[in-house]
Amino acid sequence: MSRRTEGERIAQFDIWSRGYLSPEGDLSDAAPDFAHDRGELVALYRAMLKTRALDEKAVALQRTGRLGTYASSLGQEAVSVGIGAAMRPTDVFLPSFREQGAQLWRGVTVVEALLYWGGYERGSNFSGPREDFPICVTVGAQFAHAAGVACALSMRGEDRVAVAVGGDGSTSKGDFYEALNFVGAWKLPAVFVINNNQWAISVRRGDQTAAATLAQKAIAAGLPGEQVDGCDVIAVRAAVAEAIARAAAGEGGTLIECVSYRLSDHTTADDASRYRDDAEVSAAWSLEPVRRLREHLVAAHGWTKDEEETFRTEIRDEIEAGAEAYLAAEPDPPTAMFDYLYAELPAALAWQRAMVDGGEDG
Amino acid sequence: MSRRTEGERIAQFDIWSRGYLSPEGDLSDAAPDFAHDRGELVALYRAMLKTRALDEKAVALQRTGRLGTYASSLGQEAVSVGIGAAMRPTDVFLPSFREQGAQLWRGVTVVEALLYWGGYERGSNFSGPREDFPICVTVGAQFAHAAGVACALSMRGEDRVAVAVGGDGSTSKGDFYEALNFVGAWKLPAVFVINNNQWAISVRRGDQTAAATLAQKAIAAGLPGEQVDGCDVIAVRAAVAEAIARAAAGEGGTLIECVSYRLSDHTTADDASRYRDDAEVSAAWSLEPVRRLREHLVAAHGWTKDEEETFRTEIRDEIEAGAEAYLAAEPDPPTAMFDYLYAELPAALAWQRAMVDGGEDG
Amino acid sequence: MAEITMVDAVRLALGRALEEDPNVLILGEDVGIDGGVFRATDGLVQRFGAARVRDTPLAESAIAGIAVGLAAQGFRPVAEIQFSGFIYPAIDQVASHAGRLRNRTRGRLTCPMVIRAPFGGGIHAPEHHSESLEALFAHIPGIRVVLPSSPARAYGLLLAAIRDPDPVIFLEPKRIYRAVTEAVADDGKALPLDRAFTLREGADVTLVTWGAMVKESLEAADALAEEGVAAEVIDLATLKPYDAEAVLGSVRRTGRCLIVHEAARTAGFGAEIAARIAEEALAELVAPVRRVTGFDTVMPMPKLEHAYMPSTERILEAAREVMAWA
Amino acid sequence: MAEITMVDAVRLALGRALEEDPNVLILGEDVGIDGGVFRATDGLVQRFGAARVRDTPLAESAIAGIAVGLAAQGFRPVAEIQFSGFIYPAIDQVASHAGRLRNRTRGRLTCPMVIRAPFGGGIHAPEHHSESLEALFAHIPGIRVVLPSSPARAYGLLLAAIRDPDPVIFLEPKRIYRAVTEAVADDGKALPLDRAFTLREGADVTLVTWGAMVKESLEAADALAEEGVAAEVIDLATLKPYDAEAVLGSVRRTGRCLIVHEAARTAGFGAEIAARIAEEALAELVAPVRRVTGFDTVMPMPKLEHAYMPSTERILEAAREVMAWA
Ligand SMILES: Cc1ncc(C[n+]2csc(CCOP(=O)(O)OP(=O)(O)O)c2C)c(N)n1
Ligand SMILES: Cc1ncc(C[n+]2csc(CCOP(=O)(O)OP(=O)(O)O)c2C)c(N)n1
Ligand SMILES: [Mg+2]
Ligand SMILES: [Mg+2]
Repeated sequence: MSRRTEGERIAQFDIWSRGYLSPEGDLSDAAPDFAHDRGELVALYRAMLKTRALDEKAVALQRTGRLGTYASSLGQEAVSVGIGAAMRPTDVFLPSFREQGAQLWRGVTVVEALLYWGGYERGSNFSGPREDFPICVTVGAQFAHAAGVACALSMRGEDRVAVAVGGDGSTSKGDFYEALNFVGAWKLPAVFVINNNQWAISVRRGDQTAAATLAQKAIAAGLPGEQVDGCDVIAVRAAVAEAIARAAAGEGGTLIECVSYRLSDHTTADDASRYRDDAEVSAAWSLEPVRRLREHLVAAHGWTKDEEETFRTEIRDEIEAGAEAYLAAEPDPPTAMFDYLYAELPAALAWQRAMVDGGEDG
Repeated sequence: MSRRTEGERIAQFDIWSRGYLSPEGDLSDAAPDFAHDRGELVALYRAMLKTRALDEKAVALQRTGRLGTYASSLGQEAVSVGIGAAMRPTDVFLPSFREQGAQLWRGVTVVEALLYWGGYERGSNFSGPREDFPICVTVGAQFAHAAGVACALSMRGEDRVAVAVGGDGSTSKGDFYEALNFVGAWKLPAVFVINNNQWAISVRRGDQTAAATLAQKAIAAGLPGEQVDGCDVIAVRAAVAEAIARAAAGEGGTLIECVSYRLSDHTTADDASRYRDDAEVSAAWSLEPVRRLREHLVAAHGWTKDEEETFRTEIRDEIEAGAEAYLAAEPDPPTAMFDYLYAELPAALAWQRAMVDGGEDG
Repeated sequence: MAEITMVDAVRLALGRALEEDPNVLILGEDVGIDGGVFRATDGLVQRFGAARVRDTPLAESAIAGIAVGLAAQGFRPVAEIQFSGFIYPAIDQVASHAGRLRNRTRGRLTCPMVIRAPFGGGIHAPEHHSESLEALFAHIPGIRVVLPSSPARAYGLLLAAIRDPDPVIFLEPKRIYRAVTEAVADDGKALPLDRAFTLREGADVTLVTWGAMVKESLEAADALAEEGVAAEVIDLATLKPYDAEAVLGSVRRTGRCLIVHEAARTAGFGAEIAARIAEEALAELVAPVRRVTGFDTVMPMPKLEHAYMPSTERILEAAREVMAWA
Repeated sequence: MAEITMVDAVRLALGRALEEDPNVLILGEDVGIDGGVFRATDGLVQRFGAARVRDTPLAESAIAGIAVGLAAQGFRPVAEIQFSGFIYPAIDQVASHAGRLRNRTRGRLTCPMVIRAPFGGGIHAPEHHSESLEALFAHIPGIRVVLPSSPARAYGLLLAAIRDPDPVIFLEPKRIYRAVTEAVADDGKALPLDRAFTLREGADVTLVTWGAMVKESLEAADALAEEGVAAEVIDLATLKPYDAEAVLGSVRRTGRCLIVHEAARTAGFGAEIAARIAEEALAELVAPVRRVTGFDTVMPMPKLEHAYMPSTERILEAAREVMAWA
């Protein structure tokens, strides 16, 4: 009779998925208000175009030996831009290495982005979002930082939120889970977004975990988890904004899985043709986020060829200007490697600094 | 209309809890067959008594300066014995530091157990279950080992299963989650059991995670998770045995949360009165596993005072004999610290070994 | 001015830091109501509340990573790892993030955090409770590594570590947590984070050590004095950066040096000291530099622990040997 | 006998090991169809199947821990960590379990596993892709640390590492993965795991190095020869245990020693070598032991990488300096 003597269902969990904008550009009736606002949509569209343009430029620079290894976000612009648009300027962003769309939205400049990928530390000294974290290359570590940032924000009684992003692969890391568990246990104002682009370099999403969705990983931490169409910038923005609002209201964290597709190689150092079929990639092109929003803009908001042209020109100019500034960047002096290591260089290291001072090669 | 344009429930998960033997000793109709077999029940009872007797003896030895720090399993004997009874001799056990009940069942001797806690490495050189892992002191690491063992077993096409145990605290570790995820992704024959004794030293189960159950952490890895009454040895044995059978049949892993209570201090080095109320502990005594099985044996199987006396005497004698053998143990020579470090001691270390050879103090 | 033990001094410094700076906070397993398994945080949650003295879930990597996030936001987290043997999972966050955040962002974000951990053997603890890992951290750029060896130094160095604008690994030699008491004024005075402490002067041989081995080194110096040998004993106290001048200056005077540490010998921090002497004080050496250290073995379980730990006797033997050189 | 690069030699050894011992298996991120990001496992999944060449989820700690479990069961897992900068999360399993399992069980369970990881800088890779962490591992008891520096040594040492009954950390200097080709016979012959390789003999000064810095050290030796200085160049190759006799023997002859490594200087493995010389060959030294190393800084991002890496020029300067001693 008692709970202890009979099998009993003691907990039940649902995972929901949402999307508003179909691959064909049709908007669902359930779409949020902002999705009916031409200005809002145009801003999202522009940001995705700009992200794509930056990626193209960066890849071109890399191919011609003028940039380091680069991770394009081709096909995933809606994830990144949706996050950027959902966040308030006062929130804190903790990106992985494929979220330039959100970084640009939040005020990281094209030059700064290129400087980073060009191999200059100062690319992470953003003039804009000063509290945002730099790109996190070690997969998953950013989630723990986000929990710490969220703890700081909530301890100060601010209604700001920490938003961290990682890939499908990052959900296999202990750091992801430990941090998620802290967010739950301490009810921290943090939103973890997964850009599930189906691949972690050559490892398929299905080989990364047996979990049917990545969103359900939230259940392990007692948090809500949701899946959204990661090629639908409206859905991403709406889901992330709602999660931010809940977190800011003291209701704790959320895990959001954005289902996207990595249309590019993993990075410029990768050759995806070694491990995946062209057919899969071609099929995925029909889902990509930029075209579907354009088609919707054209159909529902009379988006014109002229407007499109103007945008493209403006963006091209902006990216080109950024690229030129990047290419003209002054080198850092070798001593820079000592000058930000500690608040004040310990006397014990002075001789090492002196060794590289003046000389190019120490 | 399409999945992508409407909110949709895409996954649903239930967590079930079971128990067959009530705190009052009443057996549910749903109980498995073995629960009606006097011999089976008596064996489980005896193993729990023996575990409790070992714990008592060990604590007494520690209190009198003749044993090192010791972690009693008082109140959790059903978890450990249930696991031991569910496992087949050929399965591989990977214990935490509080599962002496299962170790004894599987053939680790009282002397070996005491040698380990007395500070002799050779206590982990079990004469019985030669493939079982030694006690894992670093919380959570055993789960990864278990995944590795399970991978080995399945690669050889054997129907054996790796069974690892950890505490409620261990479920917060990245290692627990990473390993669970591997078990799911690789469909490994592994069973992870959580002895949720409500405390991780001074940290309450509720402060460890916001998850309503620990069983639901399985969902993150796409595995079945189940909660059982960890004070009901019948339920523990049944649940673990079923999970082992599934794993052996190639159906993959399971996470089982056993809800128990740590009636003792964390270890002999701990003073739980600093952080928890006596009232909570007293209340928990009404749930403990030994008495409820005894009451059931008396009521349903005519368990007699004589039988009880005989058991207690036999067990006391066995434990005393083990303790005496332990106290008479020969010390290891100091050179032992070199002799099992590598298959063959590298020549570079020969002089270090020579330094401790013969001398007590090097 | 009360006579207090080293663990009392740690607690005193933590309380002081919590009092003087609202951004200081403490986190770790069992640091709250339990007061830490060694009672280093005893009473702090009662004084400063559960928001500033935080019990964490059992997850060392996240503890370190969360400290990074807090520090980047201007807090000064003091994280406790319950025993240094459990610090390995935190190394990634320390090496890849804490030690790099300032450099990586060219000073935009900084990481003023402390990780405290009791370290070392000799208390008959279970496996993994006796490790000495200072050398691992001393190799990692962008951080500091500090090891006190007395109540007064624990107090002053911990205050300095907490106030320091960069990440500090603070390793507490638990074997001597309660070995001696000393009068320590709670005056808020920090000690420098790059100065060694000469505990005893002597012209014949230099003993360089840190942590709990300070005890055996001083005992050895006493015994040597009876043999007519004047040993200088230096507690290095900060390993990263370390006070090479103090060591080199002493060795230049004595011409002889022993380095004593409990950690495994190979690639231990003693090697760094010896290497530095071989680079910069070679001409003044009259005897080989000797290391008296733990063996290159796994730290044995309690029954053989004594055979692993460098003893006063082993130090003495090595000292006599270097004294035999002309 | 084909002329092959070092990464080819790694692949050759892996294929050989998989062929000769059914218990050998490979696991790691992208080691399967992708063949590893450096192609070290290229073609192996096709030859040996996905059960023996296993792509893993992205989780370094579990990769190491699973290798421990496999090894305890008699398999010989060869785990790849994609870049050594991502090995930190695996250190806990290596130090707390792989290196202890045999000792902890008094030989009942053993841990014949290898962790391979490309290490070192100089290829203009992103952050965290250029670390040199050999010193951390060299301090951990119960394991071996091996670093090849040529195709032939990669082949022979990797075979030895895989066949060794204990855990081995095998660090591959990726900067020279494809720098030179060499004729390597696939004869299954292993090299010893505790012998240094004297690459060039010389009576005037000993250069001790390992990994990719072998290249610059040999270049420096060439340049020194033109200046009339005969440098002996020793590739240490195995750091734990290391061939102290080779180093000491050479230094006793030359009286001068430079140690060259890319890792940060402080508490780097160079310190161990210098310390050993100061302990055992002091009398024969005619000049201070010099370390030419990476700085105690975070490895810079690509634009300043060149300023961090020890250059042939820096080695030469140090060599000229020690040659100036009488
Ligand atoms: C801890 C760690 N391990 C390995 C790597 C090498 N690596 C870089 S990206 C990557 C795959 C990441 O996959 P995912 O998380 O899905 O992100 P995506 O690249 O698809 O955006 C790997 C293995 C790394 N950067 N960090
Ligand atoms: C990785 C690690 N961190 C910390 C410790 C110290 N420690 C030992 S037991 C324990 C609590 C474990 O709690 P739980 O997992 O619930 O197991 P229980 O002791 O309750 O059986 C802690 C923090 C440890 N052994 N390992
Ligand atoms: Mg991905
Ligand atoms: Mg517990």
